[in-house]
Amino acid sequence: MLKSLSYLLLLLPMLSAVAIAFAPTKSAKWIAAASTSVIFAISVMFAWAFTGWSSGAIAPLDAVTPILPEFGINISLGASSVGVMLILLTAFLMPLAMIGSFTAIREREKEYYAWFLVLEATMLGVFLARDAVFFYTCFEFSLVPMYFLIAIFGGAERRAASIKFFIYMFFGSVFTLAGLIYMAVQYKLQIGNGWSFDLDTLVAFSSNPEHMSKSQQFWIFVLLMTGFAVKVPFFPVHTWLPLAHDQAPTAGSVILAGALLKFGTYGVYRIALPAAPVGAIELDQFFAIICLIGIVNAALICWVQHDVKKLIAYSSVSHLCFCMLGMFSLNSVGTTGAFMYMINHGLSTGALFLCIGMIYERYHTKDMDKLGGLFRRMPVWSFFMVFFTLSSLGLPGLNGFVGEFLCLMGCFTADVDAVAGYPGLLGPWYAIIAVLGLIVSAMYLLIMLGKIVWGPLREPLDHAHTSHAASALPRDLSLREISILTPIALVSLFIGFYPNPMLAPIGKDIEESLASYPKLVEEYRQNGSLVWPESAKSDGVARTELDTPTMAKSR
Amino acid sequence: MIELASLSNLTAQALGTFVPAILSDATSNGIPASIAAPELRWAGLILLLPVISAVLCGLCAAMRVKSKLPGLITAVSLVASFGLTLWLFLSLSNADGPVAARTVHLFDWITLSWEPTHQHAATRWTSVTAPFALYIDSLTLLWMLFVTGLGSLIAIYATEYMESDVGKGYARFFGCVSIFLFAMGALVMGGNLILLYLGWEGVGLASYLLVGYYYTKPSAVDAAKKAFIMNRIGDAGLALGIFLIWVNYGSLEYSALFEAMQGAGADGASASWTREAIPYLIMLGAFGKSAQFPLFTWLPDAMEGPTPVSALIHAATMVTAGVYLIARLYPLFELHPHALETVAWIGCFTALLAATIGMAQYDIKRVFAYSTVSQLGYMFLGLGVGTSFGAVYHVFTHAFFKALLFLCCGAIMHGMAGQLDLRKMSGLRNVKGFGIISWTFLVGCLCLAAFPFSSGYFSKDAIIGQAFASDNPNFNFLGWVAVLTAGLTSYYAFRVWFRVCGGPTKYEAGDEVHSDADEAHDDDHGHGHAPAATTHHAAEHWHPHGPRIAINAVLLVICAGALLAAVPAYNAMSGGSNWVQRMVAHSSAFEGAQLHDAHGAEHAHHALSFTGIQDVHTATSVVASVFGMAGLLIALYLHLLNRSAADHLRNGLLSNSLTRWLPIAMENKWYVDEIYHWTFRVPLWALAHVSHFADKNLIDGVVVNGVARLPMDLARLFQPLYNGVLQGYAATMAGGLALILAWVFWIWMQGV
Amino acid sequence: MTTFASISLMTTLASTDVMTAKLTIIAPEILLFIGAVVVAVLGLSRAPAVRRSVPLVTSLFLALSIAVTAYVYRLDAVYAANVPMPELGSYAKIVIAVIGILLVMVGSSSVDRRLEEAFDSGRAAFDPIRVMRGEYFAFFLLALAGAMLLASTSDLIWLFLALELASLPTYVMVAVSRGTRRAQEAAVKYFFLGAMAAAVSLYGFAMLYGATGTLDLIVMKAKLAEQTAAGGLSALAVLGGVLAILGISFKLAAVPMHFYAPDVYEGAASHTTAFIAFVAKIAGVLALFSVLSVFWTSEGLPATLTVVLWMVAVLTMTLGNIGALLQRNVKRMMAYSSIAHSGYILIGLLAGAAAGGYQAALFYLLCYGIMNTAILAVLASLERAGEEVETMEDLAGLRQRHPILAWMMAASAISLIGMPPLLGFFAKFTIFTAGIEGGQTTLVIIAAVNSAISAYYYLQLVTVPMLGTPNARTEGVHTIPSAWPRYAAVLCGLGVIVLPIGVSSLVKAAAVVGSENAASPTADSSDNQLNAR
Amino acid sequence: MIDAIMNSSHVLVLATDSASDRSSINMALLLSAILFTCGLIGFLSRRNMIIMFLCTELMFQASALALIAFGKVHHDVSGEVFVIFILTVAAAEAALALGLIVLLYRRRETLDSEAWSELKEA
Repeated sequence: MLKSLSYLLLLLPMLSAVAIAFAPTKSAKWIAAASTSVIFAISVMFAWAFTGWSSGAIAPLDAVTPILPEFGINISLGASSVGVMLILLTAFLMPLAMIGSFTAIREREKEYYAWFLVLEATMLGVFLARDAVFFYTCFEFSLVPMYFLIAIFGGAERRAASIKFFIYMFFGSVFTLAGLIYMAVQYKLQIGNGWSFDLDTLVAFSSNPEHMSKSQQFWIFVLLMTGFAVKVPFFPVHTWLPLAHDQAPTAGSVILAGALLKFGTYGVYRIALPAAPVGAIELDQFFAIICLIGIVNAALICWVQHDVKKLIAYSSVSHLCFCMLGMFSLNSVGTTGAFMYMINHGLSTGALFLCIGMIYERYHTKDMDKLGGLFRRMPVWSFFMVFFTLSSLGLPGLNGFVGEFLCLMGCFTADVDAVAGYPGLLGPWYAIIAVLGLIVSAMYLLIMLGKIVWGPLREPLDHAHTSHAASALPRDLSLREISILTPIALVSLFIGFYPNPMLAPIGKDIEESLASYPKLVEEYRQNGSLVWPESAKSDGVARTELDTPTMAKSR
Repeated sequence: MIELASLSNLTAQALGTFVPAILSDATSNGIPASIAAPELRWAGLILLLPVISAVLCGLCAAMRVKSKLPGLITAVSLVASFGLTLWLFLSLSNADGPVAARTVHLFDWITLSWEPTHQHAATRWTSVTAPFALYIDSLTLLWMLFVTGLGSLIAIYATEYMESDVGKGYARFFGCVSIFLFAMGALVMGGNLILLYLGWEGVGLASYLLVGYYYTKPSAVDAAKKAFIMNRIGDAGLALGIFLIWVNYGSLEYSALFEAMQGAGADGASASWTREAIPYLIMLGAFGKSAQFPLFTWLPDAMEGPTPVSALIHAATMVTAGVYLIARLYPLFELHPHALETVAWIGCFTALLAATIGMAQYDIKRVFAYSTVSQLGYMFLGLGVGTSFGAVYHVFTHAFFKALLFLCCGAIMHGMAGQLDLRKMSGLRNVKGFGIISWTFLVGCLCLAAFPFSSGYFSKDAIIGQAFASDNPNFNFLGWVAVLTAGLTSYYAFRVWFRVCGGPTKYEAGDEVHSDADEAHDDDHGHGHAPAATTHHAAEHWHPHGPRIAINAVLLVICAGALLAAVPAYNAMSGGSNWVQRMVAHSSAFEGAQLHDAHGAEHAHHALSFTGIQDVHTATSVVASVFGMAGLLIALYLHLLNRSAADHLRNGLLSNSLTRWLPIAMENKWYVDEIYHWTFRVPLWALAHVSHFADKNLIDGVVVNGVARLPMDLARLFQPLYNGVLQGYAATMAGGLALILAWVFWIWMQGV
Repeated sequence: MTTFASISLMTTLASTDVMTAKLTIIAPEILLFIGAVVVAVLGLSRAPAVRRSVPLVTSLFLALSIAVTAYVYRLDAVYAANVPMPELGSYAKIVIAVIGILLVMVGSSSVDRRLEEAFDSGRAAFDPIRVMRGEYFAFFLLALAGAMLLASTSDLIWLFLALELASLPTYVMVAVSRGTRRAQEAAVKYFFLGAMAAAVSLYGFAMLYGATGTLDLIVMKAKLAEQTAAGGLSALAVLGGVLAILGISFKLAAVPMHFYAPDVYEGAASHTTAFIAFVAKIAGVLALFSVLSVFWTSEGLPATLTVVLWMVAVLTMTLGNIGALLQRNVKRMMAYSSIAHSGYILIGLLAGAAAGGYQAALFYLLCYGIMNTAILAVLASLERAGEEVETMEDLAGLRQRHPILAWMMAASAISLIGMPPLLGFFAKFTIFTAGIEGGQTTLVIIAAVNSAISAYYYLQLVTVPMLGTPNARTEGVHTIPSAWPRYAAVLCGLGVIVLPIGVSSLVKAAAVVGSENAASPTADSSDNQLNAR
Repeated sequence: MIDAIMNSSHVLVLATDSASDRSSINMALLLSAILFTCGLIGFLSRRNMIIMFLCTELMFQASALALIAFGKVHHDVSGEVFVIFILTVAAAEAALALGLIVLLYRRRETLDSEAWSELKEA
């Protein structure tokens, strides 16, 4: 059951993409909407049937299709509760994004919807993958549909944006590939049992002090993180995001923020942290500081943005750094918060992009200086905009709060709860700086609201002339648009008031996948370093060091 | 509606006289353990009703209902909510058994627990739980009674006040009011700090939405933004405080928390900064919400909202949340006497500062806004000097009289087309329809000015008296400041009343008559209700109109409430006990050991001993009354008998180079906004631009694009080598060959 | 010493058997030789139909050679031939022939097209002196035969001759591929620089001979191993090795012997560019297999050679990729891309056979052949005003008029980037895996960075045809009458997309230079070598 | 550098052969190196394509000479066999070269290699 559902999750989008390619243009959007809805239904069934909720362990779905058995590469699927949640998120956002594009996309429709379905397949693949290469394949191939979506359907600078997006991402992820291969090669050389690219096997192997020395772990972590950091995106490597978001079509931004960015955070959680605990612990503070800079820097930048879409894009940077800060506090609270943040950021930022897209369809501008006081014109739209803005700034009672609060709390309490059950790193000072981001985020989001929702009515001067395209659209939101935003709002509210059904299974998952941390963290906190064999095995098993160039020892 | 109003009226009376059985004679030291009371689950309806009302209002807005239905829904549900609160109060009062708080678990909200990973782990820290649970003790009940009671009354008032917006912002207004009531309920009744935080931010949201209700006015939008952001600063402190509380006490639920705190008080050993910082961070939150220095500037601006909102949120209820917070966490503050002293200083300073500003304002709503800040300062002073009873009593009385004052202001505004300038109105008591307003207004002013034997008189006295009773000389000093401030309060309150209601009848219409002409399509705009026909020659056709039944009735009821709020004090004077004091004494806000010390000192010696009056409270009342009467008389002279003298005084001060700064600074609110602007906002704004510039040009431009360009530039570097000349290629190849050979040779030599 | 003696004894005693076996395993090449003669003759026929059949006949011979290879490599003769890497041919020869068929399709109608049209329309009378299609395809087959011969090299003479056989025809092919001056210039550069490189490698061979006193690769390997064991390789051997490698790297277009590549690739007609890109590369790689395998000992490659190859690999991939960034001419870009891919392949060579490096390199060559042919086949199937289409500007908005070609180009370009799950990813994946297993992690990371750089220019091949807007210049772009290049493009493009499904068997098939082979280190020795570091 | 290589081959020759042959073989090897270098230098410095081609021939012959010399060292004939093949290949190359050169000369009427530098980096 679970197995066939998981295959269906991967195949249905691909098949629908093919169907769209061969179907008449008019039916493209209907096929897309229908199939993404069906996929969502399947994902719900999948979650329903999923057996790993209570155990927290990764439930293998026994679906192994060998691809390159010589290298132990299979399409093997499995899911943990975190993965299933992200699958649900992705599958939930997709039909909304599709339906949201009905009026916005009027040219090359087939390509548009087909690429989106391909994108969905890759996204679901990432969250279902249990094989490192399959994971990487989906992780990487998602660039292609996104590239086309930006490059064909994007804004004025779409070409540059798409290329930058692609190369930036690709540049990062090749390091991740190198890291994954390195782990697999070490596995082969040390275990002598042939190849394996099974993620769990590799993770268990490389986190074992008998197999990986300190410096190896360190470098594995660096390699893996390079790709994930770009995807997250962390502070100095975030500059692709505003450009890509700014230029992407609305649905592209929704999916980019909603699901694609989660590849990075999910990758860190699923692979980087469990595989290289030593690297993670030693680099923890570095990454935390990077996160802090990211939070504050991006928040400040939001403040001076004129383009509302760029503003939301930068706020994404700030928010995801927040999320990663929670994760890098390495304790239960912070990591749970980080996960909640992933989901909630997907919902609220996705919804905000949808809202902005609706405005853009009507006014053909995203410039906050040209728009203002839209409450008078579009009260329903304004309601949703305000709602999701509040959710984005972490108002308790809405979804954003739970993640944000737990992230902050995890970070803050990390150095104190060593006396408790689940020691973590970081500490109050990190949280205090992060709180500044919280304040500034209220500032820029409310300024944004103050400019476009409230205040005296301001519409673009040439609106009357350019509105012929928008003439099909009502002044305020159409029923279709309302029906896109309402589910997200309801889910936001539900999560805001009843996050427990998510928290419980996640807690288990986190304990399972970060099982090696509490002990190591505590040790690190006590000694300032880790007792870890510098050279793990000295009994004649080959080891290639990452940190010494080949040349130096070639003699 | 009248029935509802009279019901609440009745209740207000009941409050004064009724002595709940369980609250009567307990003198237990410390907070009794709470009792889980699943049978009280229906109390959740108190929170649910406003939510339902908010949803229904939202539906009304969505369906573009063009009637007063939303107002009606809200009023009914709020009154029902009040009724439930009352019922809760009564049912708890009649119950037998020990005096204890009740906890009612509604549903799990945030539950996070993990297996301790090593055996040293203490059990308390292995979970973060914040159920959606109620914590009901007498403090909760006290607060909820006036929150829901005043909420209902003001909702009724607003059904009439907001009628010009029917079909436009009407549903939005009442929806937001409902949200506010829900959030305030969660804040007060919530059983843990995260739920309190939910309410805390929730009331901030409601405040944001309501202050910005007239969203087409940029000033309203700015004020709303400012309110939310300043509150957010406080909230951030509160959040950090909550984390620290968890860190130190391992729980966020009050019941567990108070237990842990009492333990901590007993050992009192650890004094790490994490513990010391808690009260200061909590204070930050309280000061943000309750508009204390340095986070007070948002409150006067928040008067941009509709007046019922000012009355409800920005005078009576929301702004007292800070007092509630500190009162609720009083056991914590008692562990940190220095923190309490800080509270006292800041409260007192704010009281004085705001009073001086209030003296110089011309906008009557602003005067009372500053007055609110000032009175809140009193409450914090009360908390700080150790009389949580005084503080809470002042909250209680202040809720009534300040709501009354604002509602009067609102009624005047409503009738005078938005006129709020006290220089442009005079003698309204004689204008037809403004009688009730004027006289209830007077009652409000009397209470505010702590006129002897008014409710404000007793509550303020409780605070100042405690300051004088204290052994701490600093507190005595603060007491003198408070007394001085009481005089100022009396002055500015009567300045308004004498100007607006006293003197010859003379008025001008407010700007809202004209504003319709200015913005022809401004369909959502409008304080008060300028008729649609006033687009031309508006001012000529305009007449002030008095309020109708709903407003007048509510004014009368609240006026009665303001007067009756003194009843508990009379009861105390006549040998009984003060009902409020008992309510406080049986809650977590009970002043523990500290107060007892002070009481011990009371009869021996106090700072007002020179008056020859033994009882410090009597002495205080005498002294404060003297100051208060002085203020009143000055106001009488300057603003009723000889109004030109006020201008002479002002001009006199202005012409003297030594004193000219004083009126200027006071009229400009001591430039606090400007100081903030230049010390925080501008540098931050500059930093934001620097960040933006750096991000765009340095990180993206130089580093990222530079890295991206590097290969290109390298390629250009090598480009001349591909010059198309055969020999050139051959030479380069041979050169490369030679270089490699040389290198190989070098390596080989090294190796051999 | 005794092993060496016994081996040389065995070779002399069994020499007749060995000779038969050798002739057996070069049966495919012999077939191609025959084919070359046949084709050359057919090309001179007066009948246009016969002349037109030349590409078909060429393909038939190639197909036959595939069958023959498949047959021959199941015989015991393979092991009796005393070839260092006996099974290598089974994969290499088939790959060469398969890609060869695709290349024939690409070039089938291009050579002499104008001339044939003139004959058909009667504007010119048939003149056997002027027709060149026959020669072209004869040379085509000869060069392929040379490349195939490199897969069964057993001594330096064979190696040298096979290299020359793979090279010399290509010089002519470049010259005659199209009638422009640029083609002739390309041929001149190619020839002269090729001659110089050949001289360099020949000198290297001489040094190797001097150092070991034998030309037989197996014996030479034993001798060198003896030297190593006795305290280190002689300078002569190292010098010879370095020179041989650098000379051969001309074929690979590896730094510093790569300078000809951009000019030659640009100057030659597209189909010939595709040809030299693939054939020269596989020839060079096969030759390097032979030379390097001689040097492999239980300790791996000698340090000096490792360093040289390491540097060459890094420079090759880097200079190749950055060079391509500036190009607007697609063929020139593909030249730089070819240089870069040589760099990646060198990782496999450095990693060694035991770590799967040779296997990876062979698989890489197959993938590269398909992807590269796809791009150039698209170019070859287009023309503008009788000229070849070769700049980016010509390709702008190709999708709108020739969607399939544009899609194929895009797919191949994305595959060249190394995007999973397309073919190029698996090529890179195997190389990277082998590289890391062979202890070349740093090199792999450099390669990874390089493949990110390469994304920029490959994306142009996606962006411009798929998303560009057609302009006045592209109005004139249309397909050439012959559909074969288009078929080739589609075949290659589909291969890029579809072959990953069967990638397992392709990779497995490439495992022909395994650890059981005498000429390459065993798994144990590889481990020891790694351990020794 | 050449010196160093000669020295090292010196060691090798010493080990394998008698002292009398040593100098003549070394001389042959030296000559081969000089020939190769001359060929290379000529190839780089001359522009006439025929001369350039002859220079590559010189390099080929240098290798051939080295092969013969080494054959002498090792008392092995395979070096000489190789030389015969080299000569054949050289002849084939010569034919090709002349053909190409004639083709080019017809186009441009010059044998200057620099005349053919149309293809280059833009």
